Amino acid sequence: MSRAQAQISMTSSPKSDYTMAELMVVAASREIKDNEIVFVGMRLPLLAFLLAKRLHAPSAVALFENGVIRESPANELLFTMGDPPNILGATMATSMITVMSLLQSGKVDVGFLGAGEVDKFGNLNSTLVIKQDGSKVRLPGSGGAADIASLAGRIVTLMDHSRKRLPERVSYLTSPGYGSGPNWREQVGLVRGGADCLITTKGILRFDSETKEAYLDTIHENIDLKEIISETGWALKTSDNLRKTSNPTDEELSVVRELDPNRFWTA
Amino acid sequence: MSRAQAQISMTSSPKSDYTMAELMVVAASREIKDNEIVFVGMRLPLLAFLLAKRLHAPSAVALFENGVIRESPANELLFTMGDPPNILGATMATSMITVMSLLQSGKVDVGFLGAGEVDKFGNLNSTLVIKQDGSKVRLPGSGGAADIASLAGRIVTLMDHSRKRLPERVSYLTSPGYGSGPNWREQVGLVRGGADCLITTKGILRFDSETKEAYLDTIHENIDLKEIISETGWALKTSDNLRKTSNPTDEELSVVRELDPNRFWTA
Amino acid sequence: MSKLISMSEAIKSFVNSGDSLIACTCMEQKIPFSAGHEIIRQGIKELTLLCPISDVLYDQMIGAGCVTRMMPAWVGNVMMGSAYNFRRAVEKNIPHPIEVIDYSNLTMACAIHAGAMGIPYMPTRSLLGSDILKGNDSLLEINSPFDKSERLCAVKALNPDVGIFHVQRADKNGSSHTWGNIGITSDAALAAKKVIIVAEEIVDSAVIESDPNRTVIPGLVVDAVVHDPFGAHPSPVQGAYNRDHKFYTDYHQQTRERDGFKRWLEEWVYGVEDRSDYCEKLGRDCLNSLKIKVSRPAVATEFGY
Amino acid sequence: MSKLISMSEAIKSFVNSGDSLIACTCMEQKIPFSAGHEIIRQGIKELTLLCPISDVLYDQMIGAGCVTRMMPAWVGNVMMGSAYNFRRAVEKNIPHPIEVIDYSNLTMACAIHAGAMGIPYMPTRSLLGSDILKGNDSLLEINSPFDKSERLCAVKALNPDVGIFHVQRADKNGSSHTWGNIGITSDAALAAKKVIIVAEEIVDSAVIESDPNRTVIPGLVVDAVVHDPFGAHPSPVQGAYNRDHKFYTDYHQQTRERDGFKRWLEEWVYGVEDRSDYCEKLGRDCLNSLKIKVSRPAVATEFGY
Repeated sequence: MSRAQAQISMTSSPKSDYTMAELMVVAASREIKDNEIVFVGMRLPLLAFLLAKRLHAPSAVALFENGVIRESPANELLFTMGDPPNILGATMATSMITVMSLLQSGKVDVGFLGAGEVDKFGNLNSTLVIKQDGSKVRLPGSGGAADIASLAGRIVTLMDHSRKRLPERVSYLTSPGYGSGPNWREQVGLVRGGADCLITTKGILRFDSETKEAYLDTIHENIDLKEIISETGWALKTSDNLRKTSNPTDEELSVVRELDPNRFWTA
Repeated sequence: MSRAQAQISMTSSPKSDYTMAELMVVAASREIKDNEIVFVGMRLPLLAFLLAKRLHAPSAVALFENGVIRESPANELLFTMGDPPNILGATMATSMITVMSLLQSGKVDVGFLGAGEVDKFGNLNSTLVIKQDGSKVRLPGSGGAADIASLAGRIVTLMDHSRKRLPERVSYLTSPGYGSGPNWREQVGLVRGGADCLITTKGILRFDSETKEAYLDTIHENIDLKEIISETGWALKTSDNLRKTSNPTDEELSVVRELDPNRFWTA
Repeated sequence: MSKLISMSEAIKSFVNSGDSLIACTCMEQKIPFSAGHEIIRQGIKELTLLCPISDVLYDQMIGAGCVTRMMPAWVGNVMMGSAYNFRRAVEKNIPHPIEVIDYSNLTMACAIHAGAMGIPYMPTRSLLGSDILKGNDSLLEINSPFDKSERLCAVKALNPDVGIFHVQRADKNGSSHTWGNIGITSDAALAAKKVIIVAEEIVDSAVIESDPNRTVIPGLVVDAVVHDPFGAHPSPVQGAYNRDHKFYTDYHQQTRERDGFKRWLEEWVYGVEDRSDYCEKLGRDCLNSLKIKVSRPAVATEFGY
Repeated sequence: MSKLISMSEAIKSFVNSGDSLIACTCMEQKIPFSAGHEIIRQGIKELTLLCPISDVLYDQMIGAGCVTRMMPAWVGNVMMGSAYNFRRAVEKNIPHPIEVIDYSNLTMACAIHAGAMGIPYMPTRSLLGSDILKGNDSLLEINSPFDKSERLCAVKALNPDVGIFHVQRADKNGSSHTWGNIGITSDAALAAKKVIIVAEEIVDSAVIESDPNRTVIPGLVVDAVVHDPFGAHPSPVQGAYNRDHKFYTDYHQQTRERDGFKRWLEEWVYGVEDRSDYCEKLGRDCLNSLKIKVSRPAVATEFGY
């Protein structure tokens, strides 16, 4: 739902034959467990959901904020969640408030988001960016992102990795992660959830269970640790057990390419 | 919806060829204006609605609390609002809360109710009657009556006329009329509505615009004023212009009998 | 994923003594009588029953001694008036005392709507000044936070332990098409902690998915699916069979006294094993007389692209 | 009662400068572009536009100078990203400044739900801690009256002056069947003070009444019915025509700069008289290419008795 997802960098990693977008789709798909109820966004998260469903989470169910619930995948690539192929064969096409009710009552395991900015505590900005010269960039806004970030069991975010997109603190907090750190969610009254994973074009960040701060958990092939650190707007900590991000398998790649044959989303 | 309506006395007035129930249906139908949105109950009020629609209110619309909206009448006599003939040909069959939303937002002009007791200020009891010996009679409860009485533009009630059914003050206030008198509705926070008309087996009572007290407006054929007064649980006032209730016309009677051919409701 | 099991298994697995239960959410249509009768046969006790309008199913469960608390807007025999077991329990503690917490239709609908939405309460403009509000701790008078002079009734959310829903067709995963009266079915299925679907017909998922706007209950909230044709008798199921008015009038006459109800219960509940046995007892003529006489299909609706 | 009038009459009679308007209630499907374009042609100004997700219709109205206030959850080009007129208005006051009051999808849905229900607000558990809540006077932090420790966001009811809804079929009185994406359509039609229905097809009431569960908007809340086939183009209408992806990508490219947008507006809005003229300009080949290719009718549903 966020334009940020459209801006994911289109560079492919030089030594392998997959694009960065494909890697991100694969990494995102691995965050979905079987039987989970998933609040799916468009673009890469949708492909990740479809991939997971095909390979390791056949009984995962997709919820879309327009009111659509799908157990079986659509037969065509979607450009919006309102495309007719996303209705045909859906399990249920109901009101937005009904689907949001499932979210609000804690039935959604995981939600996927993009954003203009994400900060150290996993807060997202999809509303307004104030640049250093004081000028503003108006982003499209929350859509359902702030609701999903408030109410889903956990949040996976997909982002382009750059210093200006990953500030220490978002200039506008659209979608709550851990706010200012431990216990913030409880203090403001949020009943569950929080940022679980941040998949960028350079690595995968996770959140420390105590400090709630994002740390680097895996690093993508051919990405330099120093580069990641310099392209992050705060002093990024790394896992004691920092590893390479597992490469996509041939099977994963072939499904992704079947899902997006013209690389509209995964170029 | 109220069992009280089932207890309407089955005596027919001796000198004419219509039953008291038929007279009440006719009187109730005259309370419906064309184009009005009517919250219809079962039994006599439903017949009244159908009669009005046939004769003078062709564009009146019926709402039923089970979620049904009808512009055209059902093809068969209904025993409950959930009977399949009440769905076939309905304009809309939706959720209870949607129909109740129309009510709550002020779109319903008039609601029809019955009750176990009705008092001087038009309050209804359909919940619990405490008899003089202290024993209790449990009635079925509000159903939608308390909501309709709270939220419709005006209320027409149909009742058997007897001293025990018309006490000065209901022993349990299920559905608000004018509470304890002028300004009570505003004081408790009700935003509109109130009792407009009480059609009994002896006459038609209306409510004084200032005192909010019920007074006798018309008296049915062959009913004695003293009898009405002695069968009313408070000192019943009468209109300065007390008249006879207009008799049903032949046309009205013939439609009522077409609607309820076996006199299930209008015996 | 198939959740298809027998009624007896479904009740054994998902309904426990002490539970709160919601089951008459379409009001006078599609009442899950076959499930209620199995609850009686299994001797489940101390239930709390919720509803807007209960036609006689809840009366039967009260008379059978399954119920200690009612949270209704209306309990009776819709066509005939009183529900005698309900009255005997409240007026004379027969077979034992029950507590009654009264609601109105809208406030019950709001309680279940709030439960479905995952919020602690819903505000309404109804019941201000009513004794129903005064007698129910789950209804509170509040002021609007946006205009303190505006008075409202806050209705506390209800999330019943179990919801039982009779539908025209469901797939094995529980995704259900139902039409005709809907009442509060959609919200109740989301609000309930466990959901049992009783279906006239079990269909392939492709049938459900051919018309996703007809789906009222999604499989993801369903725990068990029971195939019980005629399971709603004597209540009607739109497009399948009509209301058995005579059964309701007979019930009314036969249950005026406690002994008559006991005989009724022996005959129609304890005396039959399950719904198929009950249908046999009803007889083919009766079933045929209730089946729809004239076909009136919905106009075609195109989902292609 | 026939409420059937032309689009030009409908907009003239029921939309005034200064009104608040809700129009994209199905999100990416069934967007009433033909109505929005007529609003632009009639020079209606100072509108407040509400929506959960606005695909590019609102962007066009902003660029044409019709809008002074936005109350959205999301404004953009769903497939491509930015809505450039929206950005120019907010970032550079072009063509004039607009006020933006941000919502999320759920809080906008709640505001319209409360408006539909006739209550002053709805509580939600969303947006606690979000800057959206801090910047919007219609979102207040409150505590639950049933448990003071429970924090909630109270969302004030919205009742827009006008709602415009594109549907597959309606009768002349405005009772409408619509399917596919529903979004917040049902609530918005109840919440709006005036309702304009734009229908692909005008049908006899018997068609609507053959499937009352398919009715999403009842005629009793409708003021005008407009017959405007292809009125939702370039957005899709389930079962009628598909999304014109190319039209959206072209719009995105052509409207990056203000001048490009002005040319677009001249060509597609000012340069055509009405939707039928617009369709002629699109051309038969384009229309045919968008029409559905494969029929996938909903399974039959029986309403008889």
